[in-house]
Amino acid sequence: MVGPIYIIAVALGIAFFMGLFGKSLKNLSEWAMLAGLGFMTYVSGQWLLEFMSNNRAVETIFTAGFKPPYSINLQMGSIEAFFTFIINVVGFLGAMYLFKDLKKTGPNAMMVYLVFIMSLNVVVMTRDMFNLFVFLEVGSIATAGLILLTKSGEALQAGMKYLIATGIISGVLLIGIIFAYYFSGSLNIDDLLAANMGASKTTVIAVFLIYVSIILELKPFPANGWGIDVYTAANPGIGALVSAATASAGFYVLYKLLPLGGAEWLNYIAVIGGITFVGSNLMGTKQDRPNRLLGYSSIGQIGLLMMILGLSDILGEKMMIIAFGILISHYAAKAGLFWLSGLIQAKDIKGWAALRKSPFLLFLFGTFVFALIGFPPFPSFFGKWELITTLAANGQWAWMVTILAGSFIEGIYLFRWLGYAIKLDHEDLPDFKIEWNKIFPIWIMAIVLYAVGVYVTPMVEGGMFINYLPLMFVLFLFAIDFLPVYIKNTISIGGIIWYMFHIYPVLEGDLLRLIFAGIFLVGGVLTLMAGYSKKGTRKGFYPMAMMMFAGLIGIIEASTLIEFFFSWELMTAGSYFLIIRGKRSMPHGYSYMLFSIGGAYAILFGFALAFASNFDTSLAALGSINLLPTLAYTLLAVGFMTKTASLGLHIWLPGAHGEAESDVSPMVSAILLKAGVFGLMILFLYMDRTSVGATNLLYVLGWVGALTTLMGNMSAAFQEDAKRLLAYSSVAQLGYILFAISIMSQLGWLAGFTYTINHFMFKAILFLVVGGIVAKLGTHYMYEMGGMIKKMPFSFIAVLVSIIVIGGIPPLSGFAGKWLFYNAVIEKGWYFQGAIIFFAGIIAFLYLFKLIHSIFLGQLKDNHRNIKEISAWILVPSYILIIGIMIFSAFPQYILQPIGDMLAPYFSTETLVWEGTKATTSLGYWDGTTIMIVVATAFLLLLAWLLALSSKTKKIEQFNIVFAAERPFRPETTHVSYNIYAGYKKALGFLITPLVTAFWESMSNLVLEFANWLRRIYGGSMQNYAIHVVLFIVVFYLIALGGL
Amino acid sequence: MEYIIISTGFALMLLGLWGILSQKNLIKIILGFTIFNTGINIVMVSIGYVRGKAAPILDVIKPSEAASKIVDPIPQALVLTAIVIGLGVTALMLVYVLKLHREKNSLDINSFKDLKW
Amino acid sequence: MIKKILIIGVLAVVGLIFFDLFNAYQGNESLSKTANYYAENGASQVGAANLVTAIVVTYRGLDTLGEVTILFLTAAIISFILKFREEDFMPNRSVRVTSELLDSAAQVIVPVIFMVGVYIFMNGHLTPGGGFQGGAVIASGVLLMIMANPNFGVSHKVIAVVESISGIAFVLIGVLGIVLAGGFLDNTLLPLGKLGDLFSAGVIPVIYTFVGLKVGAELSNIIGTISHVQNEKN
Amino acid sequence: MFIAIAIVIGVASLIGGYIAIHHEKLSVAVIASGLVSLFASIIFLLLAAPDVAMTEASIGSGLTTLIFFYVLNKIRQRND
Repeated sequence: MVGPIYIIAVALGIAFFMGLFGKSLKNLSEWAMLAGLGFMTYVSGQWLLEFMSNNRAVETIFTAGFKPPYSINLQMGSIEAFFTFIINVVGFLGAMYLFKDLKKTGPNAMMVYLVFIMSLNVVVMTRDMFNLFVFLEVGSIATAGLILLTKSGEALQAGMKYLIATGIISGVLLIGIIFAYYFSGSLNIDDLLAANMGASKTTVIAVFLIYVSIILELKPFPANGWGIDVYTAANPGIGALVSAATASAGFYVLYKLLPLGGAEWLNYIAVIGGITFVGSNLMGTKQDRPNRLLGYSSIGQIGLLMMILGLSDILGEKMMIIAFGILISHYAAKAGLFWLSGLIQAKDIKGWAALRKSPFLLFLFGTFVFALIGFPPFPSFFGKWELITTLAANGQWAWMVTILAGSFIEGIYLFRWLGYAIKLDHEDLPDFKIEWNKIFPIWIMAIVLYAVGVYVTPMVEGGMFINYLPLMFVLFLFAIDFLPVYIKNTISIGGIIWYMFHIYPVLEGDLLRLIFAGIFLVGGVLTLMAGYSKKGTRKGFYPMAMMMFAGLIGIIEASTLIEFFFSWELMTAGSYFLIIRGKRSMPHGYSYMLFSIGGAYAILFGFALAFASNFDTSLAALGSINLLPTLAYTLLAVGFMTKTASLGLHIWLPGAHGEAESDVSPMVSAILLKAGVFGLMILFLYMDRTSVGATNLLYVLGWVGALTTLMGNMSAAFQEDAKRLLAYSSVAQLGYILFAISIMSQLGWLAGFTYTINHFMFKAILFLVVGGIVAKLGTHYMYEMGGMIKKMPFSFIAVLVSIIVIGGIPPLSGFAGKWLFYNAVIEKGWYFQGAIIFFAGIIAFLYLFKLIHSIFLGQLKDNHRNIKEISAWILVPSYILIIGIMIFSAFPQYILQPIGDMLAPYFSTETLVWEGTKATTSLGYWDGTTIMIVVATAFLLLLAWLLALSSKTKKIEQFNIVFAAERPFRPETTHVSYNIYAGYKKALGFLITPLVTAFWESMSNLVLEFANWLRRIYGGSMQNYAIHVVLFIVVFYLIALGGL
Repeated sequence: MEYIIISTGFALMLLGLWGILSQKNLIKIILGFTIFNTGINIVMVSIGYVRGKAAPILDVIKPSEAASKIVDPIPQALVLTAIVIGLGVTALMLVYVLKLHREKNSLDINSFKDLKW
Repeated sequence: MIKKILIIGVLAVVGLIFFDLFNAYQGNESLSKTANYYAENGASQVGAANLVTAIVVTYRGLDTLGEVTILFLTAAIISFILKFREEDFMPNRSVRVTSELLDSAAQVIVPVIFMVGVYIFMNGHLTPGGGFQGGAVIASGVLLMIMANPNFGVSHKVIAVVESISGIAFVLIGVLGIVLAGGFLDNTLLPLGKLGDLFSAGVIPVIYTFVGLKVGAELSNIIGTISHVQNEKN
Repeated sequence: MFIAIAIVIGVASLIGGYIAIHHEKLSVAVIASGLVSLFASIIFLLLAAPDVAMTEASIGSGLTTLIFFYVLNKIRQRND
């Protein structure tokens, strides 16, 4: 074992030695620096390994041969080993990254760099207060020097601000240290901690001064303008170091000194951390400069960590894993992001669209963003999960809200940024060179994130159940992403089919899950089949699609809360990437993500309450929530409803589904939305529905469902865009389902199931076929279509069948749904809502007619004369689904009867009775098979008659009669179906004024305006920043010690 | 006496802070820092003062009775370090000012507000 | 104006903090426990008559290493900020005509100043003063030379070599302490000798000599860099 | 006796500090700040800290002041 002291000796030795190199050996300097950093990494790494593998005692290093407190001692324990290791790793990788910049500036810069990393090591290891001060100073001076690797006026100003602020802070620290010495007679940190200076009114002032200066070093909001400017102006390579290494060291110092003042001070630290977390992220929302944005985000993350330290009394032994998860994610992601920023060198986050030139870089960027927000499988996901659940277990609601609010705000700007990178139209994408020495460190950080994520999984309660198998498949698809579509498509379908066989025995006997698994997996196979019609490689599609399906099936399989949430987030991430693939999807993907994050946090809050109720990690915990049950139910319902796009939370859906690629639309519409339904069903089945809160909630949800249906159908009727029409139709259909299951009776649920299955089938058909047509014709607008019946007869039949199902017309299964539905409504007595739904049902005919009429009937457009039928790869899955519809329509009992039996134990009265093919309720009976036979016979007779007549019909060729001499100013006005329901629109249009959209828009404007107003504190004056620092001290003093 | 001196130290610190926070000229601000640091040093040395005791140098004082005859040497050792650190920081700040002056031909602190928001 | 009032208000509260500190300060009647230990054992353990030196170089030697590092850093940063180049030190650019009197006076006085500097750090363990003070004195000698003759070529190379070698020596002595004695920067590498002798106090005089040389070189480096920086034409 | 000296030196250093911060001429201000350091080193002597006094005198009032002057000089040269 190499002693930790050699970190100092070797680093300084090399730094001093560089002065001897002179001109001839100048080129050796950079290699000497790398060697030094490598050695430091090795030393700390071997200690880390030692502590991880052997249970050995903390190593103390005595300098000068005397025991503390009489001499300075260093300490190397597992935590010190961890911190020095991560500091040295980022130091080493950062040196690689900055290799050319350092070389250009010369050996002096390398000395500074080496000494900088060394000083952070000592800051972590030292157990002497004044020694800590000295090496903090070494670190700040080195930082002030490294800022000037960028030779710009901005960097100079930033450096000066930094020097002024740290000058004041270190003065305060020095006074604190000397008084701490005066009170305790020692400078040794362990002695100081034992001196209990927080207890006495006279000695507490030293505690205050030390705390306030260490906290200020961590750049608390709002006294941090000087720190932000460093991030903004310095070379991003240096930003990475400050963000990853300095902040980690500073965080550890705070941790080390945490017991200095006693429990009361923890509250202050937590509050400051919370304010920093929320405030700094809020600032980020108005930020366009990438480095500055990263600066705000860094400070926000450190605020979160500070808060965790402050809450350490509450978090108990969980604090370690929480802080570890969040710290390591921040560390790796922030370093990676800063390094990426250095590669791209864009002045504006919009310039990151250049990343698209390299899919790998885009992958890295996505990884870092998702890791920061706390998506699985990154360590921050587990950290946040433990944090929220532990806080819930202690009843710390306010802290939970703070954390989730801050995280959400962070999501606002990070996902805007990611969206720009993926999709933004940018005329001249800046060129950037990819050098291996810059890419390599970024890759390492991404790998760290994944590896540590997997590593910590089993450390979290319930985490060992998480199934990484599907994720491995996703990873595999990433690896083969260069292959052509048909290979990847076959592999993906094969994977899903294999998983079906794998999962069937697991779910056998659990009908609820079996049905949804069927929807997800069969739906997956069928929608993927359409992918064979695509050419090329379709980069990135398959891993993301499989990620979504992995998440979906994970939800089904989940037996614990964390598994469910893990899969839920996985599904969200995958579907986000699918949705944003559409040509004009950037804003829609963004709003989808924001609603999803908001919903996920609502779910997280609800799950945390469930867990905290009786420390049960299994999903069954939802059944025994006794902490704020009404709030928990509401949050969970709202969370799931962000996915079902219920009224108020629906505004993302039309754009997201409408603009998505033709085979993505059916995936996200027919399949993905059902995840929300599944969530709601699970919730409703588990929750105590006799409680007042639950009853009220269900009543409200019933209304929400009814109104969603009305709004969805009306909006659909007034659409000109075929895919958006279908999207609104989805909103409406999900409204039916929500309404039906809110009834909470066997009939209602049967109706809900019928609608779920129907919607899955017909919406998949419609989106597949209409999407195919839209792609074929190159327009979304129905008034630019027409007469397709002759060109695309198979498509026509598919759409016709689907429309019959939606319309609830016998003999198809839509009628079964409606019949059950109205039975349930009447049984429950929700007449008003029922009336609304009935009315909405009539409106549905309007849009259905519009859809089929304007696409397939009427005049064929001139430019469509050579159009052929859409690809067989789209028609085949559609027709398989049609067969499914036919079977379900003719023999509903094979599915509905078992469902009814399954539901029986949950609902007191069994109201639907089956006799063979006949279902009876108190209100009447219905026999699917008989209806089918009757209608089919009638249909066949009619058809025969028509065919007999057809010989007498005379065929007339179509003439172009639209224009005689000139083109109309707005060609769409000549199409019969354009604005076909103008009259209705006049009468009822007010009902669908986009109030909800306006509401969310004004909300987001409010937040942004507030941020804009607030950020005026960062006016750029270095003196004002110094005043902020002093003001921070003063206010903290007045609150903590001034009795204010 | 030590009370008077420590008060002087605090007063110098306040004076220095006033200079840092109120002056517009960058050189003046750095002067404020040197005065602030001087004040800190005075406070620190006062902390180690023991009334009526001699400097911690054992030329006349015998090692055996040193404990009762000398002032506390630790704060002095710390101040020694602090003074040198102060010099380093001051020199660095001055060079920064030199460069800043070249950038904008001004020493006014308010002409360096390029970075904001 | 409002800002000034704000600042005064803020400083008034800072004054309150200082008042708290002042109230907490009760003077000292006796030494703290750590200081007491040094007073009782410093002479026998370290062998330096000047206890401040004993603390600075031995007990808190790591601080001193950090301190030397700070000056080292500052010198390195200043030279790369000011785009220091070797050519700037070539004595071929006459900036100012200096008086011959000052020049010749400097030639007499500078060696004396150097001697004083060396004396101060060699005797750091016995009398007040030590590496830092001695180094500062040497630097002031260099300064005088530059003032007397702006074209005086402070050879950067010489300074760099002195700086490097003394720095490495400091670190090496520290490491030798681990190998041969009780720990990093252990003083008992060399015999402690008799209290009060020039050659006593273990490695303290050696370390202080290197510190003095290093500090002198670093400060000269800083001064030299600043004084030779050329005004860019723009 | 010591108390009287302490008061006189203390007041002198405060006046010096005030001049350093408020005098319009930068050179005067720098000299005043050097004086503050010099007074401080006397204070250190009063506090039985000859080591600190020496350091403060040579570094605080000596070298620091000189560096200030060098920088002022460079700035002035440029302004000319």
